[in-house]
Amino acid sequence: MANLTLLQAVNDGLKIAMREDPSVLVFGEDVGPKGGVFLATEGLTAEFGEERCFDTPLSEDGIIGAAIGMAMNGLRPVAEIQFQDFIFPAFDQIVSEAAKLRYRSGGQYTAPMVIRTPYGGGIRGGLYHSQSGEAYFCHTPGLKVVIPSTPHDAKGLLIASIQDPDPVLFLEPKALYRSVKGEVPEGSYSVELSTMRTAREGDDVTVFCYGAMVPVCEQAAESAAASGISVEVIDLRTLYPLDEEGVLAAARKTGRVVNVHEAPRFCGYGAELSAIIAEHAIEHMEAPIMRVTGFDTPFPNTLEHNYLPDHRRVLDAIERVHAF
Amino acid sequence: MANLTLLQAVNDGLKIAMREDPSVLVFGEDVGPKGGVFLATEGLTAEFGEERCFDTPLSEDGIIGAAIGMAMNGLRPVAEIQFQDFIFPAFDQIVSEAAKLRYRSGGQYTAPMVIRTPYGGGIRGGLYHSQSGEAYFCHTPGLKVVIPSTPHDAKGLLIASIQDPDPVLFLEPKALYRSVKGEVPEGSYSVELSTMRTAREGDDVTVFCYGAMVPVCEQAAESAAASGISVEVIDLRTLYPLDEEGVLAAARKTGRVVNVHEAPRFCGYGAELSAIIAEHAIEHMEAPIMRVTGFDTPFPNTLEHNYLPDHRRVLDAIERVHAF
Amino acid sequence: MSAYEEFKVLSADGSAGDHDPGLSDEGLLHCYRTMLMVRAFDDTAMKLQRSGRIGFSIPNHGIEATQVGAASALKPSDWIFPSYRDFGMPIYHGVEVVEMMHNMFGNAMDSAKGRQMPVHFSFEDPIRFVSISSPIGTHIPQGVGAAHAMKLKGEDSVALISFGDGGTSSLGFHSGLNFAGVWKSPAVFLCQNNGYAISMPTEKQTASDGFAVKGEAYGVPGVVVDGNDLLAVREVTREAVERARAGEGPTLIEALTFRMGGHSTSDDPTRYVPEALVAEWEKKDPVPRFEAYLASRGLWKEGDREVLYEECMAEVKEAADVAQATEAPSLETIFSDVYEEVPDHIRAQGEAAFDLLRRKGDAAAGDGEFPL
Amino acid sequence: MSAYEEFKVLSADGSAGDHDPGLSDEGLLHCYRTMLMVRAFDDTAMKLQRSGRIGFSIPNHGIEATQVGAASALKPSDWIFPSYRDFGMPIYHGVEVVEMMHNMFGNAMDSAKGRQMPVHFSFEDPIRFVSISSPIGTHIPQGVGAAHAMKLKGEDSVALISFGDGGTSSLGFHSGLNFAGVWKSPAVFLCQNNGYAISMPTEKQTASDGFAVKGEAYGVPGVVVDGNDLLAVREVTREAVERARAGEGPTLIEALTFRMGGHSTSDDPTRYVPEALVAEWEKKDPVPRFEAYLASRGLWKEGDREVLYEECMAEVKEAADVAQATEAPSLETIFSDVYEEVPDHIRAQGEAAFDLLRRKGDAAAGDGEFPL
Ligand SMILES: Cc1ncc(C[n+]2csc(CCOP(=O)(O)OP(=O)(O)O)c2C)c(N)n1
Ligand SMILES: Cc1ncc(C[n+]2csc(CCOP(=O)(O)OP(=O)(O)O)c2C)c(N)n1
Ligand SMILES: [Mg+2]
Ligand SMILES: [Mg+2]
Repeated sequence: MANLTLLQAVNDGLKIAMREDPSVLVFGEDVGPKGGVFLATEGLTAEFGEERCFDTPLSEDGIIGAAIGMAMNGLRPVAEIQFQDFIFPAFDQIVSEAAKLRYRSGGQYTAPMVIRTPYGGGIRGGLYHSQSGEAYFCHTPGLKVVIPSTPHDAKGLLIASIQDPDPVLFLEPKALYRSVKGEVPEGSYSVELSTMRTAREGDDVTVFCYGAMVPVCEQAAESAAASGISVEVIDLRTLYPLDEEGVLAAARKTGRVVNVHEAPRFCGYGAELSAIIAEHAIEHMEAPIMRVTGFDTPFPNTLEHNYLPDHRRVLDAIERVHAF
Repeated sequence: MANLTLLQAVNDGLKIAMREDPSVLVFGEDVGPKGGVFLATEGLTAEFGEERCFDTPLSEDGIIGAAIGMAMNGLRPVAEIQFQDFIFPAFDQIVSEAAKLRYRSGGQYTAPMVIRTPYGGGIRGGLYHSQSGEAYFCHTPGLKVVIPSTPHDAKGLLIASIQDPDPVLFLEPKALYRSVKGEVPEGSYSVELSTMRTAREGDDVTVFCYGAMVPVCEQAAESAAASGISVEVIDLRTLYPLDEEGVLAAARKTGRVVNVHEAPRFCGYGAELSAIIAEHAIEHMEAPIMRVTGFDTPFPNTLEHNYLPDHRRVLDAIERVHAF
Repeated sequence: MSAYEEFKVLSADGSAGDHDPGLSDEGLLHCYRTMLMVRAFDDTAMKLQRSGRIGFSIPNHGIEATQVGAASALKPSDWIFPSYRDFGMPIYHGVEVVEMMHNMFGNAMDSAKGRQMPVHFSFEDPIRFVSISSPIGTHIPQGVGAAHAMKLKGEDSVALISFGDGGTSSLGFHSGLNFAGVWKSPAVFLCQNNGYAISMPTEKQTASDGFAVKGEAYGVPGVVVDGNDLLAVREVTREAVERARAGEGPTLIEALTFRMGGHSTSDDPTRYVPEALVAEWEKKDPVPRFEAYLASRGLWKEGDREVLYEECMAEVKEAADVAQATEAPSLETIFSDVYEEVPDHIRAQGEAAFDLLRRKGDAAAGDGEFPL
Repeated sequence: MSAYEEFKVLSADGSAGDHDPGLSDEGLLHCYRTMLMVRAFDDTAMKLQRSGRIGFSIPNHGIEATQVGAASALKPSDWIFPSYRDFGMPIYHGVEVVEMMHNMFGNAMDSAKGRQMPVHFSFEDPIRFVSISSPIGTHIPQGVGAAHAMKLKGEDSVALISFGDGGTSSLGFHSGLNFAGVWKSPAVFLCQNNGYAISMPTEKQTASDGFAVKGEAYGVPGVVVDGNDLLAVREVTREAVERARAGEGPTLIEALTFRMGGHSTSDDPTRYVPEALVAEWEKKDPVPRFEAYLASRGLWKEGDREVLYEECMAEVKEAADVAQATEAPSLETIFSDVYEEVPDHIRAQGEAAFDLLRRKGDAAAGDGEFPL
């Protein structure tokens, strides 16, 4: 066991995966000698050589397109997109190609690959270094979407994603890169995809969240406990395919639900959680299903702390559904 | 009044807008002499000249990027994307640029423009000529998303979209291009954005839908009426920004809701409808909020009639929420 | 005037000077037969579409030599990243026409399980002919990625990446060629300049002086070849393949040819293609040109074409009948192959679909007409 | 060797032969002062960032001549589609440094209302300096669209579109240059080849022989210029602007220069830039080179730089103090300018935010550190 930041856990997971499987490659903009702008790939070129960890030209379309071709031809590419905000030039490759290759070829060609990218707010990045685009990808059959919130899960989920036979979008909450630390087992292990984690047990209200919102929700739960409200916090970890039965069980347990994410509300991921519950467990609901999310605006800079859901806003929703 | 197909109504709307305002331009792949692959732009080059209706190279990124620049500099571009499935190379321009320009420049620069594109199934187009991507764009603050289902609305909404000061994605249900006909006023008129239309009144169940699903839902409502269930069919027309109060009022009226669309279910537009209702009107709900949607798979070809929601599936959901 | 001279081998009378095609008589006749088979397949597909038996096809008439010449330079261990107009490549390499017909009918035997539109073939065997995608250009960086993998794995293979003049405006062209240049990938880019991208003539597509020059933007050498000269296409492709195998990097080939039909069965080219242009290219038909060459080598005589074409037609028609008689894909195929394993939510949707089928009967097939 | 010869005007000793810069003494001194102002702004911004007063900046040291030379070829009615490193262009055209400082602090007076990161300027006046966007290359086709509009509207303006060596790999470069070539747009493309895209040297960016040659892929003539030679950059830009105004179409200018600092305040260039390279470029500093020229015209003497730099510094520091003392944007600015009119759902979210503020107090500002 080592006590690592989430960023170190990602780095460790990459190294382990590369040591275990020589077909694993890492590439993207500035991931080589510089080690990536967040240093997530630090030391990889030194250990594995330029053939296995290398820089690419400034084209996300090229990065993902090439990754698909490599994956088709037996390699296990782990492509980095420098910020999730810059994934959109590759949207066509991800949505039209990686996600649909197996289906359209009747299983003849597949694209087992991982796209790693830092996402979310918290670093004063403004409109273009703060976005949370998970809903776009969760609306795309053929992709898997994974978001860790602890160092332990970051490493275990990353290794599982690299071993997965399907394309995985691995979104790393950049706000947590250096702000959370935790025990991380040495060596290889994996956290099964499509399983969620109960971050905190509780009986009165269920909060669904992921990524950098997990500590925020934990803090809100802590405050709620002080006023006698027992809150269960569920860290979804894999957003797609989702463990829907798990979500329904957790929702039914309390009958009061708050869904939290950083992305804008409208057509955001929280809508899907609400809809699943409203379709399959509405009779267990004792309060409106609430959402605490980023506003339906672009992401501002100076006022990002007002844009991002914080424990005050989450707590307010918890109190409302509890009082309903 | 003329009796026009939806396609003719679009063509008429374009002509009227171009006659009224010399700054309106139409361009895209094959929209010039060929008149577009669906003939939506037929006759425009002949009437307005190559300067106002012209072909572009095969680059959606270029089409939308250039449209933004033209819009910034005082023109009113109406850009065609040949199929909505091919909009993804322009995703970055739409999501990062058109949608965010006004915000990030504090209102100094704006992009009043329309992106017209045929969407949805019904023509045996398989994975790449059938998709319904509305949810991607409805999760993007700064855009407006409009979908007509009648010739009257197609023309009136298109004219309103062209006059709108913000970027509008105008999705045309290609399955209805030639299959619906209706009375269309001559000359200019507009249908206000962000207003919905009651396609059929009813008291027992509310069905929310748009585009090519409107006639499907009307047919299902007709069948339901035969067995004594009175169904209200709401054609949303503008998906974003949505008339949320209108949605809530219609949902409360019956207490039983079915949301219908062609796109995959997970994180689809129906999820947002369910979530709005579950947040603000759950206490009026007398049944689960159901969704009838495309499956969470890519769009198949031979079996598209099994993939697309049809009146059987909608009726089944209506019966279920009614019997609950 | 282009700085790139158009490479030709065959003169109008069929002589090829002392050019060595590097093919046996049998090999030459295989090329010839493949061209006729493409023509038979093409003609049949058009008729099948006109008579409503299939929904869509893509004309191939006029461009057969480019496809067959290029395909003939590949080994079975190479990979093809094709365009939708590349019927000749799988046929050359031995894919059975009935396999292709299964795709045209989207039936249960289709390798794509009826999920794709007609002409969106996918084959693994006897050569990798990678599943065709409709979005233009996306396969270009993918081919470069596959080629890079060949290099990293030490394979002696190359990737042939084929696209049209319109395809050069796509994002994939830009990123694919750039990456291949930097990586010195064993990739061969085949730009089939057939004059049009749907209704757009090349001068509306780009202001560059042809397409081969575009390679210079990426450090990728370009070459222009007469695309209706099978031996010339074969030759430049062989050279490019050799360079690639030798680790010398990619080549961009521009093959000058012409799409004699419409863009697809849904297109009316008379709206935008000048008649004179068609007449001009009719004279350059690659089939009689290759026949003259075969004749000069004593491998062909008047009347052979009709006989062989009839043979091909018989095979294609038989294949069409077999494909049409084959059942549609099962409902289950909607739900499989999204992931390696079917996730719960998709399984549940499939079960609900079967349940509905049992309770309310089958959905009615629509009769949508494809416009493009 | 590149086919493109590097255009230069200034020799090392500052002589310019019989070159006519087309500028009065006052104009030449304005260029000089602008370079020093950029340097003062840059130095100040770095210090403000290091001391935690602002979150981020982008070094400009070494590339001042490219920016100022190019800007000097424009009229106020022209449009600039800038990169984030183009501090010199607005300053040349008379934007007040305090306006720029408001942006660096993201305060209530910032034209972007504190929504953007520092250095993401937007100005309308005295020249259109279009709101900078972080995604690389997206502004290139936009500039072409704006230029096309100028042409259609019969305006006598041009669009100067500026980007880096890395930017040439972007999708926007490909579509933008292609459209401009076909449309013969009044656009001038300025590729500032400053050696690196973050940590990527140009040889990892592309295998082409420089960047000017990339224009050939689009029928856009290319020209290479010494980017540290203000008069040379001014001259090639003037020629390009003249061609554009005359309806002769776009030009691609490659300016050879060097980013003397890191990519940004978050970057440590010693990890990847060889020291020797920095030393080599230090000798080519554009400021002393231009000073030698001014001196040769009797417009400059030893000691002038220090005096002028101090003046600039005083102005910049004053601007920084003013900007820092200016209040933060109001909460309302989160919700406005998404659309021309605030829609109901956004209004409701804003009201809820104000309500929460009243009930639970203000949110705590984070102290996130920007890594790029
Ligand atoms: C990204 C994208 N945009 C538009 C289309 C529609 N489309 C299909 S084929 C085609 C023209 C392609 O022309 P070219 O590359 O020259 O190939 P050809 O058909 O001539 O063989 C277009 C515009 C598409 N398939 N993908
Ligand atoms: C689409 C996109 N991908 C990645 C980035 C991250 N990024 C910011 S600047 C930069 C390098 C740009 O290099 P260049 O174009 O040479 O400009 P320079 O910084 O040298 O002026 C990168 C990769 C981005 N902003 N946008
Ligand atoms: Mg073509
Ligand atoms: Mg650079």
